Amino acid sequence: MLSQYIGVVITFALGAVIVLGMVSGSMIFGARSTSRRADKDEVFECGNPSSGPARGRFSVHFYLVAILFIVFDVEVVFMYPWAIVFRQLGVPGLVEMLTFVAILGFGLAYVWKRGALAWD
Amino acid sequence: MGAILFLVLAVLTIAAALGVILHPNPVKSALFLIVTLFLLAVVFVLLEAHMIAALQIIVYAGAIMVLFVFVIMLLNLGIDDPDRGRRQVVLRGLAWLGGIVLAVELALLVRGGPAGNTAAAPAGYGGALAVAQSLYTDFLLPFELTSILLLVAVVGAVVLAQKQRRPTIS
Amino acid sequence: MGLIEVGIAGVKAFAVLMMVLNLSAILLWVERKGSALIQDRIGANRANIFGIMPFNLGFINTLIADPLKLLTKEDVVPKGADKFLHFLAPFLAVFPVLVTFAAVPFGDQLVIGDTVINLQVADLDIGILYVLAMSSLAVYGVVLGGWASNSRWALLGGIRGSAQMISYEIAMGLALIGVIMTFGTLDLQAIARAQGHHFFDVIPAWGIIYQPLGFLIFLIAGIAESKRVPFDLPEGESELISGYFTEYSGMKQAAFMLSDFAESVVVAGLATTLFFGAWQVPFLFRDGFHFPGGAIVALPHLVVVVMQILSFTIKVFVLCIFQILVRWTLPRYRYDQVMDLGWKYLLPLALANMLVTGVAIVLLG
Amino acid sequence: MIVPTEWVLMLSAVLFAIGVVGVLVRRNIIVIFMAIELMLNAVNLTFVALARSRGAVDGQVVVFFVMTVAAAEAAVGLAIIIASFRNRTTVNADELALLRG
Repeated sequence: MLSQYIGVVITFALGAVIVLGMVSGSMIFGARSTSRRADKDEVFECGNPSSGPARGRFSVHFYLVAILFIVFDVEVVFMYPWAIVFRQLGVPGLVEMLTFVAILGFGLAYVWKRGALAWD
Repeated sequence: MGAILFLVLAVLTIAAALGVILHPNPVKSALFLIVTLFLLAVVFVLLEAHMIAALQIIVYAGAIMVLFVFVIMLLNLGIDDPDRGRRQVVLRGLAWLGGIVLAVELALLVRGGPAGNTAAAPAGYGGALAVAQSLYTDFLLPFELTSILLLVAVVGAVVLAQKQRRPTIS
Repeated sequence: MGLIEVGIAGVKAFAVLMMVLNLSAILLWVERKGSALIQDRIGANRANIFGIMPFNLGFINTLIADPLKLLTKEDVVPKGADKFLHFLAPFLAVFPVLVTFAAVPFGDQLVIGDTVINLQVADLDIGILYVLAMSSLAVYGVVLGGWASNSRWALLGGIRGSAQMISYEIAMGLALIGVIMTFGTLDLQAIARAQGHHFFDVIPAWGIIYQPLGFLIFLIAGIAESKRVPFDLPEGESELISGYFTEYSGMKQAAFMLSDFAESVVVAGLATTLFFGAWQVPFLFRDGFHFPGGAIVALPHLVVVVMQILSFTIKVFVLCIFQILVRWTLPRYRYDQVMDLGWKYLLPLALANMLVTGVAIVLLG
Repeated sequence: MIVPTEWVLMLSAVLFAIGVVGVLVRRNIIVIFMAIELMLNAVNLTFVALARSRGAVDGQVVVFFVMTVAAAEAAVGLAIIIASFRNRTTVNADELALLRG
């Protein structure tokens, strides 16, 4: 089984070489500007003068999405092995997963009701 | 072959782990941790834990670390500027000394520990089916309890994080 | 493990990577021409070799001229940007997407003499999980690209993009549960082989017959994952310029563009494998065609293998074209609508799909 | 490919010690959190190594649960950091000694 990973290793190596070559392409072959304008390396944004440094804070909503993502990701991860052995488990297996999903569904319902999913 | 591969991986993993605790910039620390987790997944593959290796990347590197990176960016954490007072230096030295002692002690403890079977793993060991069968027969109760843990986590996290109704910037 | 095996694996890996890269490049051209067609314009028509060719050679435009142009652009790193992360982000955006194809089978087996070559770079027992694991890492390219640029616009695009990607990852994962339940394995090659028979000798037993809703959810989530219209909020040209890669130029910017297209190809590849019979051709078996009426057309092994590989490539290409059609047909969502669709519609729908599948399997055996 | 269990356990020990040192030396609470994750992973490695040496798969299943706990812990822990940051605007662990009189 381990021998199958040779293919993965080779793909990784080849992929890394290709992508590295690509990303550094313009640094090697690209034009170098001769003019030394002070605003050349200013951030572009939309072409207007920069609106200031970008280390501002963000809406907590994005963070809530990430939390929900973690919790439901773990839930999904538990389902993969379950789905494989589902045919062997039969009805008890279905009941087990129903319980699991119901408890977490309760969590989703709570979050929903509380408005954490609402973007205003 | 396997042993040499492992040694290389071990050195890389330790280097990345040191990067986590040494780099002053939290974003880079998080990146080093992602590298560490990825390398550990490779070690898991070497130990024939294929399923766990994939989950390590999905759950740890792909989910938990995303949350870390989000929070670092969300709170706009700059570079860690540690107080370099004299007392701090002494404490730091003590911490490092303690850490080294701990590592040596633990290493001595496991030396000559379980010899284990050095035979090749049986076919399908550590694959999806084997793990799934064990999880849904021997570990059924912990599995169900997990859902309650996750429920508490999601409710707690939302209550804690979403105190104010209005977002700061969006 | 001999040198020959390693060599064969190397050739397969190279072929697969080239397939993804070239398909992405061709798609870029198809998209430009397709948009021109839909908007009643002529579209990209200037690429010509020193003006001596009597006509412009279609996708030569993007395959040669565009990369050459981008290659010669100046590489600008804005002031205050984190130089290393600014370099790393495009790498992290493309690399994970590119390597996902290692687990996707593009044909059955090629037998030459005594050697059996599995037409798949790595026949992993956990194939689906490998694909999901790698594509889950692509989010770092987006979030770091936005953060490292030190530009407000890029940062907003990066955070938006990553939040959107992780939201739809859940729906995507859940949509696949039904498929895994149906076939009882995570091995992509095994799933491909399981789709080889026919219902009533007529309808090919492809995954979409078992999981139509699963396919729909997977496709929507996949389009959202690759951040394409109607889900292109992170890059929305009219409000964020280019989102997280606003501050990139030259090949680095091209890498971000490529990652979007490569993601489309991966979504199409996975959808083909799971829902459209992978490399299967209807009625084609190892020794040739067996038509429902009883007619048999025997074919040599090599022809069968080539037909399988072609079948896979064509299916992937058609699904990619479909994604482009969607792009030029639907208007962009609002951000709250994107999030609502992911969490309030697709997620419960995918859960329901899973439970219905479970009940159906229990009832039908 | 055979990897001596002993070596894996030693790697795990070193990683765990690095995690401990990280918790002690760093003052940024998020980095401290990451060091804790490092320790959890060191333990996971032990589970996997011993499962391999015993030839049983149950150690791997335990890792499954450790990951779940780590996910729950990260969600709640980072929520606490966000909540406290909202009031104190710092992530320095020394300044966050809320219960000091």
